[in-house]
Amino acid sequence: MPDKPKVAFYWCASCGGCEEAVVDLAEDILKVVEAVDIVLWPVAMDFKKTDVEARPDGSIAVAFINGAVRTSEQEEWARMLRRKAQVVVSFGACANLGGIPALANQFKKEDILKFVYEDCPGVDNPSRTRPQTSTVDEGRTVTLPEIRNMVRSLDQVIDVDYYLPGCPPTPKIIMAAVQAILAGKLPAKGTVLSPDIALCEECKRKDSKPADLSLTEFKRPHQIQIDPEKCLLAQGLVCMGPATRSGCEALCPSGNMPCTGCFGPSSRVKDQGAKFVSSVFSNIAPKEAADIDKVLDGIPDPIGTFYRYGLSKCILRRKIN
Amino acid sequence: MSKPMEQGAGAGFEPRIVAFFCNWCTYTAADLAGVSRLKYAPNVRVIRVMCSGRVDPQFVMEAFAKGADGVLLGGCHPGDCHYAEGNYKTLRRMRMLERMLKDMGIADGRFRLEWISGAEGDKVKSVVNDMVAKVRALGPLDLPGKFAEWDKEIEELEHQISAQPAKEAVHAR
Amino acid sequence: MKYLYFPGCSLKGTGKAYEESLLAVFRALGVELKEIEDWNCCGATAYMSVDETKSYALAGRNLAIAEREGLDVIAPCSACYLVLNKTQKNLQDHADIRRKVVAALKTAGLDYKGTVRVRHPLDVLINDVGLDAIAQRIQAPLKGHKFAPYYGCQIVRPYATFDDQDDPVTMDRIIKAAGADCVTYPLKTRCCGGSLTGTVPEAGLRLAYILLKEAKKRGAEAVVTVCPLCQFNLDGYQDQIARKYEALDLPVVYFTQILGLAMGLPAAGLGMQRGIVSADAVLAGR
Amino acid sequence: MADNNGNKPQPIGLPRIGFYVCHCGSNIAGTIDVAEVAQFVAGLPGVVVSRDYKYMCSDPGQEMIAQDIKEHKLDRLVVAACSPNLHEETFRKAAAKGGLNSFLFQMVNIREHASWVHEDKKAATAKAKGLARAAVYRVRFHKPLEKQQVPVDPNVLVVGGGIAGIHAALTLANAGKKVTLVEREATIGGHMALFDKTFPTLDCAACILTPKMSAVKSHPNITLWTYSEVAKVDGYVGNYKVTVKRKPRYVKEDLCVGCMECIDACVFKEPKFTDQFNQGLGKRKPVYIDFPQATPKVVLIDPQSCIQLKTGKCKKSCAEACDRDAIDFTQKEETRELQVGAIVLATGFQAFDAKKEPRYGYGRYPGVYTALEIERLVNASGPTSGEVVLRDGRHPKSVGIIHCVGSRDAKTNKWCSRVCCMYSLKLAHLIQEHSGAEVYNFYIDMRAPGKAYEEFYDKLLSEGVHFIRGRVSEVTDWAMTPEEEGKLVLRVEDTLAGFVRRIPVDMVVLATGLEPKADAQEVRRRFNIGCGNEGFFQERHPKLAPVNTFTDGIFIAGACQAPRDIPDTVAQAGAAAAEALVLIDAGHVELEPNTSHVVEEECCGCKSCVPLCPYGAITFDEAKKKASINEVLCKGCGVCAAACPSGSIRQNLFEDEEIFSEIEGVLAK
Repeated sequence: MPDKPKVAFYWCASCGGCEEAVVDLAEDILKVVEAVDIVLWPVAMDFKKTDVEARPDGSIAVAFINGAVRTSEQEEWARMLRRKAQVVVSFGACANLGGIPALANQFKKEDILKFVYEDCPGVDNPSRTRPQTSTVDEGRTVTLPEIRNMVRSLDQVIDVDYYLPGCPPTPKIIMAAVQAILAGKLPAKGTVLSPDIALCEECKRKDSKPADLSLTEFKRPHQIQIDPEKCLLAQGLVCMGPATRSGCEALCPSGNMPCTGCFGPSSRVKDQGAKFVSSVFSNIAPKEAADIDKVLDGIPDPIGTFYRYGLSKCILRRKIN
Repeated sequence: MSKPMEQGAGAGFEPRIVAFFCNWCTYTAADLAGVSRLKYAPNVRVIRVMCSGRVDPQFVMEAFAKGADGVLLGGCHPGDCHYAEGNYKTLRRMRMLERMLKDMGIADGRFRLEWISGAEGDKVKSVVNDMVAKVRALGPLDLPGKFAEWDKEIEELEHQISAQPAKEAVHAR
Repeated sequence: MKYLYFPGCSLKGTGKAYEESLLAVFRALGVELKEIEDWNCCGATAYMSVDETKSYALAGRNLAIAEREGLDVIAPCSACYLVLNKTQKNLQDHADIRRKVVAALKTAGLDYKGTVRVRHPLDVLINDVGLDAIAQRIQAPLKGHKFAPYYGCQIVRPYATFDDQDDPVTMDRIIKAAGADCVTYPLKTRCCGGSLTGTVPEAGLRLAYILLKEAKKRGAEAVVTVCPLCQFNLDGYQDQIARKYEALDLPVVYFTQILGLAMGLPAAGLGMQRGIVSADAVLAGR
Repeated sequence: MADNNGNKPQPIGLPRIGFYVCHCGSNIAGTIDVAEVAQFVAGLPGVVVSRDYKYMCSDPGQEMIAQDIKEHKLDRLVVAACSPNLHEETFRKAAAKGGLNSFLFQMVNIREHASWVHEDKKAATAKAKGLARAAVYRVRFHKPLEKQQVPVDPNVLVVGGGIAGIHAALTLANAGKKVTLVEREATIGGHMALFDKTFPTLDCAACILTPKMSAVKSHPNITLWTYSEVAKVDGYVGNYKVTVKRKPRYVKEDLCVGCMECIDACVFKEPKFTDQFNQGLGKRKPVYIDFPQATPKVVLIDPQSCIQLKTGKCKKSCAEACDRDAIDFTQKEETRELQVGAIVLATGFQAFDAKKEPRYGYGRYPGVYTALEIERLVNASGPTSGEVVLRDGRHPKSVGIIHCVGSRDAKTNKWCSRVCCMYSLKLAHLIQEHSGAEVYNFYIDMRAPGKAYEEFYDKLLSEGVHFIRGRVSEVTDWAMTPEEEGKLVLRVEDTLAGFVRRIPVDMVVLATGLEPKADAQEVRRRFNIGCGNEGFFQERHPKLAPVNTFTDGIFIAGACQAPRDIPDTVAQAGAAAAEALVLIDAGHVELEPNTSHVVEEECCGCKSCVPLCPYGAITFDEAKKKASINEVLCKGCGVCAAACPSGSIRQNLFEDEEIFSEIEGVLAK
């Protein structure tokens, strides 16, 4: 009897939500466990780096890697798993697009460290001590991973075969992906494993969207009583749905919150934020620059709004300074 | 223009500017500048679109990412769009794009939106010359160079790893 | 309505009648004029040709003081009006001049942002007060009187902010509102002889003579003007003109005096007695 | 490492690109090293043939392309030459001749955008290379496309009934086309109808114009709508829908025969209202006709002065006098719609308002006249029956004509109005002839460039008319000497004699220039065409397409495009008519295939695109819940393609990949 396919799960800069998503497969996880041999899963099982290193290259069938890449250690793991695995699946918004951690690309590394270790209210660090990558203590050298200057998506570090979108990916698309992999029915390399059509397609509010929005004002969710039936954009909320891939079954709009774009853009779009801006702002009501600006003022943090999950994949990649 | 003014830039820095000109007004104005033999700085490369409204903010970002030091967008004057109101759509989305570019650290002056009618060949000249001078003063943006510079930190590790002998020379793919 | 008032040297000296009549008329129209505190020379005179920057700084000081009040400035004297406007415009248009002037003002603890509007009383009367409001105040219309409206060179050139450069009409409208008639006077904006009377007297006298003679020929009983320098020149040299050409005995008065009379204000309070050529003809019948 | 740009679409097939760079004589080759460009492009991936040639647009140039396509099995074509606005079609045809789809071609503009505007040869060559590389990169993504054919409506609209509109309408009608001529005023004839004689031949304007006017009226192919204005234009070349507003004249046009009995019968015994046709020099009644030969010869009633229309309380003696019951006080404005394939705009000019030049005293001195007023004064059917008489009844013994009023002047209009020198000579002759007065011309330069024009100037010189070279500084009634008493004095620096002169005259004539109509901007927006900086309608090309506009199917003729005289206007009107005929007789137009389309399976139905289309070409299919674009209505602006948030709309010839690769091409190092 041939060995069961070996599967690895790994996390880089992530919140752990993607791991939760795997657990959320509920009883389905048993089917997975039955079908595969898990050789790495730091959140749940005890494997050492050396265990993985010891495996021959290409001996792992699939590695699911979630989280963005910010440290040298994450890079090292990613590169190792790339060598060991036949298929690498970039798992979740952070690995795919940089995710929430990538919002740090608006700031210099030094400014972040300074804030975290010195200026942040509540920090008591009079000697301004910072973690060092290398410290000699009693003759022994202790090392820590290095923090990189910017946050990268997984595919900016290693070659990626497939992408599972979402923050986190929903159990449904995870299961579909796992089944496809196990059955060997894989699409073309580089495919994002969710429908290549925007979210409105599966949004229950779709029919309530008027063609002509001509917005005169943008609002934030806490500022209004959100109508649970009506298109959220039509209510003046920034709903990224039209510029975001579907597959989540419009979870956020169903929960009365606008889509924030975690599934990333369609395959036809390079830059989700730029494209969303192009669509929604072309048709705001005012015509004069000053009046237009007033409407734009309703979005105090454009980068944080339009690149909530995608700043690593913005064409410009990070703030230039 | 053969006399570069080195200001905040290396000697002889020649800005590279990508321009998107609408066919009916600004592209025609550039044609008129040619027919009138006006002389202006050779730093601008024009990409023709039918309407400034065809210009997707992605194009502007892509131009910067591929090495443009400046991006110029030219359309018909408000009220004069060949397609009725295309230029208003341009204006609205580009106002937002300007804010985003600023937040991303791309200096004011590197992206410019100008209304130039088909009769304003001289305005093509003055806008191009002015923009070239201003971008020259800002210095090179050179995003491709910056991207390479940024990625050096991860390439080092890649080199280290690839320098080690592989545990097993089998690679499944 | 409230304005700052920049008198300049003329209105405190040779143009006293202008100041008296202007203040009286504006008061009667309910317009408050507040004299600019500690004003200095407007910067006209020969200063401009000696040192432009200092001249702008001189004018700029007045503007800087005025700016603190946040009101429009009324400059009745044509020379002040022109110099202050010229300074204002050049400070706006030329960053280098602005830098120098602002630096100079700083040394005196002043700053100038460039927000002051310098206005002429004609502009304020026509555009802010309005002819309707003026008409309501006319109590003793100057029926049957005919005047030659004379604007001089400075208030319409080079800046034509409130009237036409070649054919200004604002004062004509005020004279008509006062119930009087205007003779057709094509010499409205020609040179009065101005400072030439001091340097090349024969040329200056001739120019003044032409203006006066033509006004008289066209049936005017007085020349009405807006400029203390023109008034002084046309009024003060009539004896010399009489010796050289002919006696004309034509009073030269300010438009504010005419308006004041029509509004029924007492002649003495309007400085009617101050002219060298007697203004009795204008006062006839009152 | 993956490309930051995500899924990159691949170019279609393995390209075999042919590249051609044109010398354009020395126009390009003088500044750009074309051989270097050709050599550079030869090294780019996919380029099979790369050549430079003296004149690519010549027959041998085109033939070379066609040959190469066959011989080298080229599947893409790039030509670097002049502006695509000039020769794109030429090379598309050359491609087709070689058996290649016309749209697998991209043109590079290295003349207007490079060789003509740069002096530095190295920089210009580098620019040409960058632009050529962009086209080579881009053309790989081109797809074969077909032009859509749309039938052309054979009917034509002519707007403006001056000599330009009249001539264009007659030409088209004589060619068998149905023409509607729309004129804003109550009669056609335009400015020419105001003139007495025409220069340089001095033939009577009415004698040559009125036969054409009546030909318009009686032509079976012409529908004449005077007192009407175009309110709206929809549609596109070959298929315009035009809305025309017809103002009420309170007289039934089909019943009135122009007997003018109603005018005699009007309750106003004497004419007392300003007669605009006679430039305010004469008077008319509330019911009137502009001039005896007015066409249509139908009276009209002015609602501002007619007692019946103002108060409803008149005994209506005019209506009683009309035995055909043509007078109808209840008429209302009517709106009519027309379908036409082509439009000729001949909306003319307006004369400069002389009041804007107060130093010449127009409106202040009764002795100052505009040229158009003099045209009426010297006209036998004018208010004085041709007698040159001043407003105060005196006969002028001396007349000064000031040239360039509102022309060649930085303060008013900068341009030369082209006709004023000549009409001033004509008026000088006519005034002298009619009154025997001394006539002085004050000119800056005498401009007489036309057939027999200089000879006409010579004739005037020999007639004893005075010519003083200098711009008049003012017109005044201030007399400096007894001889000047009661005169208008023109003060002028005589630049030939070198001193300032004062010339006293009885009458001053201002040769006012020609300027765009006050509503030219509104009108050109209505017809979606352009205006130059000075406000005249913009032609498609100043030399090669002088009657075309940037909107296909709309042509311009006469002084709406620039100041011009009658012979030039008539020639241009004929040209505009011919261009319209070319369009109509082709029977159909080919529309640029640069339309957009929605890829249905990619569309999520968010409707973001729907409101962006100014032509209503995008609709939302409620059954499929998808957007769709009607490609006949689409005019190819691409605003929807730029805005589709999921990239599901493509614009032919301007697809994302084409533009992205062009960006890459101009920037590659």
